Amino acid sequence: LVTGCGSGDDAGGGGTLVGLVTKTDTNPFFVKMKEGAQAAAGSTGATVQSFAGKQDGDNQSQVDAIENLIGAGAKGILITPNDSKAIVPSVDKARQAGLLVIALDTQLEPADAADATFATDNYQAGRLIGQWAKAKFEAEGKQAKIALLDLNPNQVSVDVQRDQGFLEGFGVDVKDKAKIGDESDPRIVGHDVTDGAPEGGRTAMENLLQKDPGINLVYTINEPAAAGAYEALKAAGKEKDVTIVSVDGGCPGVENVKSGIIGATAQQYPLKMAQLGVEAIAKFAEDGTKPQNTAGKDFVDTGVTLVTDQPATGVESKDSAWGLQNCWG
Amino acid sequence: MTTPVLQARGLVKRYGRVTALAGADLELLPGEILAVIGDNGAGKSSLIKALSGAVVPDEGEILVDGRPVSFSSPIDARDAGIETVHQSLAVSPSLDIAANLFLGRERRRRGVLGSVFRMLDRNGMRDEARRQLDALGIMTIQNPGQAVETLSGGQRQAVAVARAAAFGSRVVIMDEPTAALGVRESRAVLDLVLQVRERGLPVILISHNMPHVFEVADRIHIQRLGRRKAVVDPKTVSMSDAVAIMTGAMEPPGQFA
Amino acid sequence: MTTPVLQARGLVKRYGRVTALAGADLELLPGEILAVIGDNGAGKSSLIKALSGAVVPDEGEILVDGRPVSFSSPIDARDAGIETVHQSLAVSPSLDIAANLFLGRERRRRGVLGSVFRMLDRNGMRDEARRQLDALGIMTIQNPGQAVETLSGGQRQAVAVARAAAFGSRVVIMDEPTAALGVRESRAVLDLVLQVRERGLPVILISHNMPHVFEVADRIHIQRLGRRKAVVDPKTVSMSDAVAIMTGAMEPPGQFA
Amino acid sequence: MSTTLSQSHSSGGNPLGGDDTKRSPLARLQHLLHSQATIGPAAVLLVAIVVFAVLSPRFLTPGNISLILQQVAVIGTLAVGQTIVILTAGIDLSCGAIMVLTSIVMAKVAADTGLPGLPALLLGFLVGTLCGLLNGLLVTRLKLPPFIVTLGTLNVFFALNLWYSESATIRGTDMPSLLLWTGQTINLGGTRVTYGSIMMVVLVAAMAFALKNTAWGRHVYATGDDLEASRLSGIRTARVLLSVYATAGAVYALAAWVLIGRIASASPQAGQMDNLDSITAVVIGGTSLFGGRGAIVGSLIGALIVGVFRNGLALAGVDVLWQTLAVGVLIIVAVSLDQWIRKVKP
Amino acid sequence: MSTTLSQSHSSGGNPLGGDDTKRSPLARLQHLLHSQATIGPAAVLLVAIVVFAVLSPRFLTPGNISLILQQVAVIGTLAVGQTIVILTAGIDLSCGAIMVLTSIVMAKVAADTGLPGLPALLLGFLVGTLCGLLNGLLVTRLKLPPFIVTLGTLNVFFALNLWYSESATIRGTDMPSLLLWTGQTINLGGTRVTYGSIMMVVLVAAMAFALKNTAWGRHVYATGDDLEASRLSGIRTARVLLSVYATAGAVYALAAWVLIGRIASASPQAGQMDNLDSITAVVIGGTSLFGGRGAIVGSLIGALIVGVFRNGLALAGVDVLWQTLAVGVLIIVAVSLDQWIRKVKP
Ligand SMILES: Nc1ncnc2c1ncn2[C@@H]1O[C@H](COP(=O)(O)OP(=O)(O)OP(=O)(O)O)[C@@H](O)[C@H]1O
Ligand SMILES: Nc1ncnc2c1ncn2[C@@H]1O[C@H](COP(=O)(O)OP(=O)(O)OP(=O)(O)O)[C@@H](O)[C@H]1O
Ligand SMILES: OC[C@H]1O[C@](O)(CO)[C@@H](O)[C@@H]1O
Ligand SMILES: [Mg+2]
Ligand SMILES: [Mg+2]
Repeated sequence: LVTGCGSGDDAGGGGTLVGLVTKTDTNPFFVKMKEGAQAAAGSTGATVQSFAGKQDGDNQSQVDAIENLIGAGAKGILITPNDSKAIVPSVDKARQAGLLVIALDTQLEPADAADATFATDNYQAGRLIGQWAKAKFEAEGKQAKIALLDLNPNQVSVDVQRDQGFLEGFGVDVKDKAKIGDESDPRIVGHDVTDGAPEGGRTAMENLLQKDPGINLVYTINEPAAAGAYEALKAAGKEKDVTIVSVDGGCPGVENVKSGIIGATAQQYPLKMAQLGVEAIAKFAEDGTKPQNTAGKDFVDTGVTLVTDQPATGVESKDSAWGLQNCWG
Repeated sequence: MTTPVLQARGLVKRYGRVTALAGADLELLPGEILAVIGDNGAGKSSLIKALSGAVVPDEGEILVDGRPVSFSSPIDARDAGIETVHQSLAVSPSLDIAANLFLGRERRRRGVLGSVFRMLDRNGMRDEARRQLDALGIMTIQNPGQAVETLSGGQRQAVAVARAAAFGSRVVIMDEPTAALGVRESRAVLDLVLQVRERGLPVILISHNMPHVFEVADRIHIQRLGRRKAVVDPKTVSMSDAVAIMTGAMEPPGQFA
Repeated sequence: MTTPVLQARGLVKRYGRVTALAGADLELLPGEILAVIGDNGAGKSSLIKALSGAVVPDEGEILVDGRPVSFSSPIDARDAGIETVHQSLAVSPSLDIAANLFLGRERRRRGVLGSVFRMLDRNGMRDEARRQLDALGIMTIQNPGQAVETLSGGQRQAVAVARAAAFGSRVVIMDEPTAALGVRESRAVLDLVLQVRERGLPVILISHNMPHVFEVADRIHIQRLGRRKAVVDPKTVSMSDAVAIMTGAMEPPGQFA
Repeated sequence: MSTTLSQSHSSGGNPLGGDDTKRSPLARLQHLLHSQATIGPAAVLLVAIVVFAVLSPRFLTPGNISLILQQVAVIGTLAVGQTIVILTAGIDLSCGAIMVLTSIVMAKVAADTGLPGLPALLLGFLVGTLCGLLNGLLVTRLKLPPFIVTLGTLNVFFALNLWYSESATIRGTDMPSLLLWTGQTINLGGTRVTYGSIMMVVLVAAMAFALKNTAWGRHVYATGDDLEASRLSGIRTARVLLSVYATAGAVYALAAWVLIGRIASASPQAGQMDNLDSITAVVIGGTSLFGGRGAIVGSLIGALIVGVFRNGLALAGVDVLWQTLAVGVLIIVAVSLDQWIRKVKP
Repeated sequence: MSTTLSQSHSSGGNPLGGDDTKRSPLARLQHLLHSQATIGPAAVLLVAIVVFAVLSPRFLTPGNISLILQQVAVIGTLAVGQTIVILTAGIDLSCGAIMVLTSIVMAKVAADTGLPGLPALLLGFLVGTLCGLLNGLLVTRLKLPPFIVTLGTLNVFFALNLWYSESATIRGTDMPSLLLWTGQTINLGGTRVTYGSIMMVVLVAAMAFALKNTAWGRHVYATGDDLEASRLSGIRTARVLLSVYATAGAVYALAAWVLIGRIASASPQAGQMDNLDSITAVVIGGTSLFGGRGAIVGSLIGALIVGVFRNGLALAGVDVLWQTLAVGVLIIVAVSLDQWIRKVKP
């Protein structure tokens, strides 16, 4: 289980040292990412050493990790920032030291603070589930009452992009696109934070339900939060009447889509992010070439697919069987 | 010669660099009041702590009724019938008087409530406490359900003394039981000591108060520099001579009983 | 009639439902040793706590040299020249002897080191402590740089007494200074009390030890149930009468000086 | 200078009886509250409930009350273990870590090896008890302050949790249903209550009984009150402490079971802040951090107070931010009030 | 039954002098270590450094040492405030929250209103000091245990931080450069060291001086040793406590400055674990949680020990998981060792 094997080039055998700094050690998404990086390292002859924040939002541990990686002689760093703004100066430092820094999953602010970003188009991920929900509600002729289960109060880029993307996809005027919660649409019952974890998801859902038991559409930042929200709905006997949408496409999440717990999820590809990341750093170590962004975007889009078993017209999607073949974790 | 009820031979106890006991002996004969006197730091408390299982001596042996014993905790000494009133009192302030009297030997209810649910026999213990306090008649404690922390220093002392007197079946040891007490309260404790002897129990009494010691003691053990310097008879040795031996100003008579 | 150095009139102090002082008076005349005796809980400590600023009485007044004062903290009393040895000792175990002697009145170095950097004059204080301890000559304390926690009970007592004796400029108060002390150590403290009087300072001495009280006191204040029951002259009143008044067994003579 | 003292006081010995006539209404109230130990926290809870009931008509519905019970079930259960530790003048920073570790053990062993529910559960209890025992051994053998011991083991248990779980969540569908049972509901007088909530209440009652009515309970209080005095009084204090930490560990395992039921999965992500939350509940509930004083029921009330505040403020549409602020103020106010009530001498 | 006691002991009064001849080499070592208070933690640090230097050639490079200093600068600075609080037998759970709040105040006031660096900095110090003062007032006036007070204010300050920052990170580019100065480096003998690291070391030296050589320092120790005894000895204990909490608040503001320089931004999410981390440093450094015993230098060493472990293990390629485990074990081992050393009576 010691994922960092050997110690960079000191270890003799190992080639390029690649650092991986994830948000936490406990979200399966990042665990998958670690595995993906490890696998890619195997094929490129690189060595991966991983670090993580103590909890979602912990910036300081990530700063320490970057410095330790610079000190350990890493050639490049892959990072999912806990605080997309506050980490930027440390990233600058690494880049000045000649390392290639690639943001995974969550963009830095500004995005070009990293040499490259391999991520889901989080805005698009949000918009997909928003559009799907809009189509579904219109088809059923239902008036939506929306609960939004966000990440944390820190207005991190993924959090903002998914939330605002969802609302826009649903046809809500989001006002400031960089700010959660400044909307005034009456269909929104409220926002609450979950830390992207089940317990947080459940409590947030319970409290919003108390505020308005008529909630029938729930957006969740990720699938762990969605799992918690579902438990709250089930306990309130409302699981049949409420549609949950989420982002992730992890295997447990897609199973939930299959069994109808989650209406639709936007599947992302962490293994790919990690794999591309390791390969890019290996290439950079070899000949100094840096990865190019996807045309027209300020990041490399690792793709996002809407997974649902209730396809809606005008929104492209795949079914859960496909989702299960492509899921992670 | 009668076998001592409690005997210590060559006890040694070191605390870091300090040697509290440097080969101390002690004999307590049946039915007697043995006073232990000595300067501050002479090792009196250390000696009785060893006898009561509160500390384990580094060397030496302890005999009860002539048989060697080894006390590894206060419970062992208590099981051997030795009850002690420590200088620091050892009561639990937030518990009530009855609870303190029965601490560590609580009674359980009869029947399943006691055997399965392990319920305490509160009322039984309270009544018994009432009886004990009345029998000893030492202090005006009105309610055995009162928390010990609400008692005055003298009353607390009384609770500790009552506990030892009530449960001691072989020896009662008291370490400066009157140090903080007023004249009247001290009198009551001394009467209690005499009363315990009347019941046939021998008592070890540590005190700095010479008039008290000479009033009640049958023999006086003089402790000095961690050892027994002498044992004197209060009827034949004067108070000032005892103090002189204690402080090293005078050598004890060559032979002491 | 001479003005009392320290006087209390009608002091009342309540703790919740307990009335520790129920209108207590006290007069301390210049140059005298005034003993205060009384049962446990009679309010002796409460009385001297009020006199030393440790507690603020609910009612009543305190006069120093005939002028009313109001002590809101021990510092006020100290500034008025009143030094106290409390029953609980009030020393700081982890600090050394010199630091304890000068606690709250530390000396600073001369020059900028003292005025700007506020540096303590360690050596100066240590030498002065050495001098004070020697002058009092009460105990074999070898090194004023020793931490108080490494001292025996008697030695700690000595430090507290030495502090009061050294710094008291108007009154020295001692609350049961010999309670835990051995015969020799008690003797030293009593000698010290006499020595302080020799220096012209009046002393208030609380004690349960009647022989001690009758040996050194000029007058005896008898406290009972939170009040002054009587003031007696040890040369004219017997020990047993004093005790009888104290315990309520006898009424005091109608007039007392 | 002569005085004739009229002896007006009833001579009930010392301490002198004071006169009750001068007491203000406030002081009377203080005395009233003092007569029952947990009445202080209970009063705070009552006031909070009344205020929120007025603020929001939804608050006092049976459904919402059942919800609050569910929300406090994990912390409330942890607080039972935390209380007995604090009663011995200890503190347990590792409670959340033990809970998460045991929840992962229960769930993962069953999911990986197909072990049925009961043995998986028992294994979890064993692990929890052993973790507690380790704390107890370090406290009694090395004589280290409990704060330090549990600060250390907090890290150790959390690392073991990450290692054994491989940082992966175990889904409810992969576990035997017994592990999820605490999340099931039962109809009690028209309201659906989870077995987890009921278990918490039963646990509180059982522990309150044991503390009040058994010799063990007395020894727990005595040990916390004055360790050395208890030892000299013939209490096997090391054994008492060991039993307390081990029992606390078992209680945390129970909390793990409740947690699994609540989130219908076992997540290594859970419980990281629960140590301070459980201490908060205990402290608001009136148990002294210095040991020897307090009651289990108080801790339940303490957990409920926090739960009611969070839920009530959320219902009233107050932002999380102000909920955090309110909890902070609440801690200080509740403990001050309790202190004020306790100041009265009986 | 006669005995003639030969008075073999030198009659140095009591306590009796023990004989030194029987001591084992281990006991001799114990005595040696005992003579210097911080030598225990220092020994642990030295061993750790030697081990890691052997494990990785990169470890003992000037660059890496400067890096470790940087990494511990925030916790090390916080630990200075935490130490003086713990010396008074208190504890400060709110230190991280005060630091974050002041860092946000400094940065946001400057960013929003264009206030220059110096006044913004001073405003931050004012806020930090006031927060500390509030803690002190609650401790001295309401006589609440510091654990409870700071558990409460931790929530309050954190909420204020979220409120004032609107949960948004302030970038370094939007602040006056003075606020970022602590992150600048200076060349010291060929190695680049940040001003933040230097400031921490200077602060440690200054506080160590004040504690050792001023009356205030003595009063801090005495107050922590025995509050009532100190009061009766004529120390204004309430004033000492107030000054300690207020000074600690100012020190946390200094930590905030170091933090801003370190991450070149001010983030409202920072510092949430820093309370336990700073306590860990203090405790490993040999200061007693019961007050009255310990030293500032020890806390710096304590912070360095944790920093060296994390950095060294990372350099050796050990996973964070095992780093966490190591820190847990370290806490227990370091404190046990220290306790063992202190057991010797002088
Ligand atoms: N727990 C301990 N740790 C270290 N030293 C101790 C301890 N207990 C006693 N000592 C030392 O051992 C010596 C003997 O102490 P002891 O308490 O037995 O004396 P004592 O005769 O009872 O004195 P006193 O009359 O003051 O009660 C003293 O020097 C004391 O400081
Ligand atoms: N801080 C306090 N809180 C509550 N009650 C107190 C306090 N201090 C003293 N008392 C009570 O006030 C009464 C008088 O106490 P005080 O200590 O003055 O008596 P004393 O004469 O000094 O007794 P002793 O000879 O035992 O020292 C007692 O009943 C005591 O319990
Ligand atoms: O906690 C938020 C994080 O959770 C994920 O959705 C994975 O579950 C990540 O994409 C995101 O960064
Ligand atoms: Mg003794
Ligand atoms: Mg007194």
